[in-house]
Amino acid sequence: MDIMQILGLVIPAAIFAAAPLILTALGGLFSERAGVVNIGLEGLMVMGAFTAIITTLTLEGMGMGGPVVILLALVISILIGSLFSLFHAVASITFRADQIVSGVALNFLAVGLTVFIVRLLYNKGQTDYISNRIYRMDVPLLSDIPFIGPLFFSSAYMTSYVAILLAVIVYFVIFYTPFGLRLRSVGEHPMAADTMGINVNRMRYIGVMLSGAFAGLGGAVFALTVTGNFSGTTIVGQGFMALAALIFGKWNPLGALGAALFFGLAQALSITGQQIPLLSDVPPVFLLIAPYVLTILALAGFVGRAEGPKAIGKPYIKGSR
Amino acid sequence: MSKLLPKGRLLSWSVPLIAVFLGIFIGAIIMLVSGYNPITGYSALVRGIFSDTYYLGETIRMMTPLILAGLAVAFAFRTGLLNIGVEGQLIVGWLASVYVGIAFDLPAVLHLPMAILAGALAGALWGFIPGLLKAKFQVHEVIVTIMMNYIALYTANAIIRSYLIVPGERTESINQSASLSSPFLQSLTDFSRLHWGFVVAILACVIMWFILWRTTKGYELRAVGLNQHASQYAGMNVQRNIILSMLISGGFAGVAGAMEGLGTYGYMSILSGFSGLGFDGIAVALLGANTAIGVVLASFLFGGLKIGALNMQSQAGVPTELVEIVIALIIFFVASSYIIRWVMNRVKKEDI
Amino acid sequence: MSYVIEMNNIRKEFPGIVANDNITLQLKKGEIHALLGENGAGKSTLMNVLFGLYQPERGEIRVHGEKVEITDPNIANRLGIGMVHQHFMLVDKFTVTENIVMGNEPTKFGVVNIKKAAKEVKAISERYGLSVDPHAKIEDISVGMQQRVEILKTLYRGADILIFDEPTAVLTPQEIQELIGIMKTLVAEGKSIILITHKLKEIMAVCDRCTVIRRGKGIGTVEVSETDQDKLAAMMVGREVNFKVDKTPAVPKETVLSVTDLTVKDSRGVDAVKSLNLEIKAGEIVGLAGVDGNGQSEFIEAIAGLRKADKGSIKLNNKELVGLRPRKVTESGIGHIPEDRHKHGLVLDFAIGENIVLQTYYQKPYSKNTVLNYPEIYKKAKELIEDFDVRTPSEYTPARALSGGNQQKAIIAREVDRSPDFLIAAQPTRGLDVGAIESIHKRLISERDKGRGVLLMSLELDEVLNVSDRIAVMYEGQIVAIVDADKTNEKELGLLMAGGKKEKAGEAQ
Amino acid sequence: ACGSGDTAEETPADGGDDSSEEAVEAGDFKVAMVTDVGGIDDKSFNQSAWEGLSAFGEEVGLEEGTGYRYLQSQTMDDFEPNLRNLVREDADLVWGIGFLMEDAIRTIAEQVEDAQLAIVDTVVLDAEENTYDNIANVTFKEHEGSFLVGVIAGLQTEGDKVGFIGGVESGLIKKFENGFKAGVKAVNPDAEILVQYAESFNDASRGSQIANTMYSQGADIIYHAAGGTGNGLFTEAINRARNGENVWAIGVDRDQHEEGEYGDGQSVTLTSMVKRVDTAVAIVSEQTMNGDFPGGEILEYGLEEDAVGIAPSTDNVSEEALSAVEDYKGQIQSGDISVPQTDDEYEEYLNGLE
Ligand SMILES: Nc1ncnc2c1ncn2[C@@H]1O[C@H](COP(=O)(O)OP(=O)(O)OP(=O)(O)O)[C@@H](O)[C@H]1O
Ligand SMILES: Nc1ncnc2c1ncn2[C@@H]1O[C@H](COP(=O)(O)OP(=O)(O)OP(=O)(O)O)[C@@H](O)[C@H]1O
Ligand SMILES: [Mg+2]
Ligand SMILES: [Mg+2]
Repeated sequence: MDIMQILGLVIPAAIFAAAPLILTALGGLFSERAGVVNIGLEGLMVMGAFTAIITTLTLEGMGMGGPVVILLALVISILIGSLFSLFHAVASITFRADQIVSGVALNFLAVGLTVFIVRLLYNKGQTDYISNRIYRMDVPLLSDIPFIGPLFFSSAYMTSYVAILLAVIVYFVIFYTPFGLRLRSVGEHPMAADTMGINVNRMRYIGVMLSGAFAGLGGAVFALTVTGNFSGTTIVGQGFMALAALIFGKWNPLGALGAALFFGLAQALSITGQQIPLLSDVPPVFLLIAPYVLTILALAGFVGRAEGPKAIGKPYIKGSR
Repeated sequence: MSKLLPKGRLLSWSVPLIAVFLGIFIGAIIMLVSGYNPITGYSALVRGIFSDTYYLGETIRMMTPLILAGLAVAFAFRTGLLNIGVEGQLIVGWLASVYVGIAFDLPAVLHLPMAILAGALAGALWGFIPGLLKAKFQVHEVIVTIMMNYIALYTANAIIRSYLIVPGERTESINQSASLSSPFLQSLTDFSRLHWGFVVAILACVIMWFILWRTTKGYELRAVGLNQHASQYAGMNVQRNIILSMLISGGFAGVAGAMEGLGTYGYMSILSGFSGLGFDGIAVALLGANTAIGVVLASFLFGGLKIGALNMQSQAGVPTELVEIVIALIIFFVASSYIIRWVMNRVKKEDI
Repeated sequence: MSYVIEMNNIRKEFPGIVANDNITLQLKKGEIHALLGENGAGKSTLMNVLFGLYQPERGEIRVHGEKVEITDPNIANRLGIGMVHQHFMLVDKFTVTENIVMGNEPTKFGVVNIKKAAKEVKAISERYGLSVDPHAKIEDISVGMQQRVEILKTLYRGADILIFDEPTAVLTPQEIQELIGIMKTLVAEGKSIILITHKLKEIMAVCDRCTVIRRGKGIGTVEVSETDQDKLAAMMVGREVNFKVDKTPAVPKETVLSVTDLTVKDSRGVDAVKSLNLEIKAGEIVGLAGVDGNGQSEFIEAIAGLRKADKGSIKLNNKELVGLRPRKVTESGIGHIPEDRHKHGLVLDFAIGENIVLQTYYQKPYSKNTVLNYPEIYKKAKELIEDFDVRTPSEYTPARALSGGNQQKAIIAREVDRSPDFLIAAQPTRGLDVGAIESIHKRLISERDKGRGVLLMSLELDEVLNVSDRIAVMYEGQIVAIVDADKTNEKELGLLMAGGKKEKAGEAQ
Repeated sequence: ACGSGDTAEETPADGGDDSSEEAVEAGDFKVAMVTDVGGIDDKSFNQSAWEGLSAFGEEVGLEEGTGYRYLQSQTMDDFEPNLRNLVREDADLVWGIGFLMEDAIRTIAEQVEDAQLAIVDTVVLDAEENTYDNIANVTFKEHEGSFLVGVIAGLQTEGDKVGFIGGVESGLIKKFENGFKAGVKAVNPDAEILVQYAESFNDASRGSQIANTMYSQGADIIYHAAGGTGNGLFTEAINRARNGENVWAIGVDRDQHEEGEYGDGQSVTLTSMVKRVDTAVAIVSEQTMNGDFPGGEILEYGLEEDAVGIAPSTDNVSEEALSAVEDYKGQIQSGDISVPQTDDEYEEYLNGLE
């Protein structure tokens, strides 16, 4: 394999693998910027993947097909994701639960509930395969650019670009709009926000529900592009990787984007690497653990301290300090 | 004020009980809605925990690693660290203890402690790395521990595959001298896999309690967890305490792995994924309010429900996932105890 | 008589305590109205009720004669009520402008119009003489500047009734003067102000009337022109208070602490202490005066071993401290009442007892072979609580539950009890009421009389003048003058602190 | 053949002296299985086993839930309690599905001597390397089936390059790999075979990336023995096929035609290596009901029993390949070809080819 071919394999794969992580990390960002730790991203992704597959299967059962099915599946996953995140929101905001505990509970609930429902619906522990998936395609025009075109724009998943675009949009929303300013203020100093007439708990609800929406989308994208069906093991650890990307990216949308792409790239390299002649003699285990070791090294070497929003993890109780 | 104390105590006990009740109650509604008979389901579940010494034995067996994983999370938590890496620490602890169990041939009095210690050391090493990075470079322990989990999983598999494999995709069985399993306990519980590990787990609880609440080191660890600046001001070495905390936490997790390796299984298989014990450990610790006693009780709840679920599946046909839902709900309600207290206070006020 | 604000018979309870019990406060248009009371008397609570952060159990609030329900700060804002809180309500990572417009942002195409906002901020700040840099980040500006931002926040929202909760506790004397000027401008513009402060002098200087509360109960409202400091203090505490600290002249002995050529960097890496020299003898209190930010904090942290010294030496009884870890410094015989009691002084979630042994827990009799001896710890705590009059339900109570004054007393008890040869007291009375201040000052002097060296760092010139025997003035990282406390005055000190002539300092010495 | 439900024949035990080894009236016969973590719908051997058990149960008129049933395991930890629950309920035959249950089955076999146990995919041995009298060991000659799909791949590859994706590397999966490689080499000695293990049975994302790399290097047919990870292979193949590329996937365990479907009834599934766990389960269950519990035996099901082989969907397989498959099937059955299972045997096999 020449270098171009390796890049041609690795880069699209990195972007592809990063997409669900980017989306989910962005979700986590909304919640954590508002001051609510979200360890439940994993569970929210499960919910998204579940919803996307169930919706697609149901619509297919009704004889529908084509892009509209996929679009509907994505939209419904977003809705269900944000609805389901209310579990975390109610517990950690209104009921003042420990946010980590409630996130952990959400993860348990998501896996239990989805598989339970799948059993009820289909009388088995995993669904059938969907026939309407998200497929790769060439981006018109851009894919014709020499060198860059084949690497970044040909036979790519649309969802990857949507994810990247969303990261930029979220960056803009967080740092330039009144909503973003208020969201951040609530995560930094809720009492200050309160005295400025910002409804702290409402902002936090919005933050958590957005995290549900985005993580739901992330899970849906994963299911619709990669697995094509749903079972209890469809989402294993991706939510935690997204959380890591969020922290790695220092709670900045573009940072999270970069971190997710970094994970994707390391992952893709480690997989493809086993077939690169130069690396094929390296024991596979070294390539397998490389992405994780690289991440740790990157953190220790360059990234270092990551400081989250100041008021993160604490329920806001009016009048206390 | 002192008159109020017993009432306060009552309140603090009744809140988790109410939480458990609510979780079970909603579980019943879910069963009802989905066409199962909750009474049949739950009675099968309860029978699956208590009706037989076998089930009790299995429940205690299940509790053993849960307690240790829970202690690991709780211990780190007390120092202000979230150890998501219990899973990985448990895996390396499992491997190390099994290795010592296989590789040496010593009298049991030496061999067994050595094997457990090997597990503890391996887990401690795995906890040391995130601790060190946190202390020296302020790297967030959550990311590092997540990464260390994967490294542990793949490395352990590779080591087993390269050096320890026997047919059956696992390591050899450990020598009897390093084994925790006990024909006596098995015969007592009708061939459950109950092993002496539960003694280790209870001992670990006492150790955790003792370290944290009775020693100067524990005092330091708690101080650092609550206020790093004040701890530094008071002459404590904050960095060293962070590392130590992760070291001890990882040690507990490693012993949890040793319980699987030396007790339940007597070997280690190639793992096709995480055991889940590490994540259960987070829930157990938080449910148990990061106290030793709490962890034991939460482990009993978890272990019991999980073992009982098997019987619920086999006798009432209710999918075991229901138990996962119930567990999630219980965690939810325990975490939301504020609202339960609030309602109780409301009710009390109206009584007056 | 029309009042802009009437709070009638307000009652506010917290679990187990009545913070406000039937309190009445009436504010006239254009007046500066003082609200006075001991720590924990219920002042902040009353103001939080007015600002809509708390809901009173009983009582009514009238604004411009109309009965209103202020259920949240938004309503207070709409009614023209603004509050500058005791603990600043600022987001450190935001800019001045962002903090001011937050919640009420001007927008353009859905985006925050920062340019326009900054312009508005600038306009208001010029109008009231509150100069700030609209684009500076809060974490980068001084406390005085931060307070201006707080005031601007209320003005930006068009408040004409302003509540200041202990605004001067965190300010330097210069900043206090500026603030007083600002307040006067504000009332001249037709605004009305409620001012909470523990400093009677300030009340005498700027206020028209004063309402006093004690333990949650209203004691009365007086015209400031018809009263004096002693009367106010008596009203507040319920007994006579002695302001002038009783002390005999110092009997200095051998040198305990000698600092030579000390250079220390601040957290940004700039030299904050530059080749500083100072000697302190046993049996004397040396006041460290200076405008905030001239290296006093870094100097003290360097002595305590919390900050690395770049150069020079610090000797305690001829033993070098530079390079020692904080633990060794403490063990060498340094006591340190830290500037920030919440950050450094206490582990707030630890019991008082556990806080009492924060530095000594590993020593006998509090522990033996690394095992803690709780009975001994709590016995000690009980003893100190009695000795130092720390008001707490018990030694098992978490430090968090104590008022600031009592937290401070607990810290002082701990530091003094270790019998250090040298005691550093950094801002020991900040935010405390006169009763508490009195007792702390007495403590410091009695330590001196026991033959200890004391370094008292304070931004309050009164305190420095009253308590110290000698005063070292710090300016730009150096001790620019050392004067005898009884041979100098506020005016001279103010001059020196502003970088005044050294010759003059030389004369005073 | 099994007797029909109500009129179940009563065949007395033909020699077993063990009292439990007696024929049971069909209505009273109780058989049960414990699934691996995958559950009875894993589209793989658990499902297949359950299909076999259900078919058997229905045929002899057992009631589901009492006569024949299954318990699912959530984790490895559950194997033993699940198996034991069934043994304690006096099931006449208890199946452990999957080699992971080896140790659990062994433990129970040692403790409950009169239990009748059976395990799929492995042989349970005691310390002296002997089998247990109360365990029937059911294994398959996956290498033989894999050989046949290898033959198809070797004949139908256009670039003389094919791939194999394994789940977690193990002796069992090695049988698939080596059988496949041998089949390819048998018909196409020049062919290059790419092999990669994913280290996971449920990482579809990794599966698709591995497949992507292999296809990009010119492999046009990829065989997987990787469970859920294999999903990614189909995803990748479909993506490429839709783009007009001529790539294929070979399924495993069952007919995976459905997984490869796209567009109007086309499928990227070239063929699948089916492993008839169902057949084996039904056979052994029936034997046991009839009092012929094959305890202590090692039952190796292969081509002969039609327990391994290629899937019935053959639309995409060329005539030439189909006839070659028949040909090799004969050679294997007659013993002319000994299909390698391990890496060493494969080396030997290659040397033999030259
Ligand atoms: N959030 C709260 N919860 C419970 N009790 C409170 C709370 N806030 C105040 N209190 C109680 O109300 C009383 C009055 O407190 P407040 O803060 O109003 O005092 P203050 O007069 O402002 O004191 P200081 O001069 O120290 O600022 C205190 O004694 C305290 O016990
Ligand atoms: N969350 C709370 N719960 C209980 N009591 C509280 C709480 N917050 C404040 N208090 C009480 O309010 C009273 C006043 O507290 P406050 O912090 O205003 O005291 P202070 O002397 O002004 O200290 P500071 O130096 O911090 O201003 C204290 O008695 C404290 O017990
Ligand atoms: Mg106050
Ligand atoms: Mg105060």
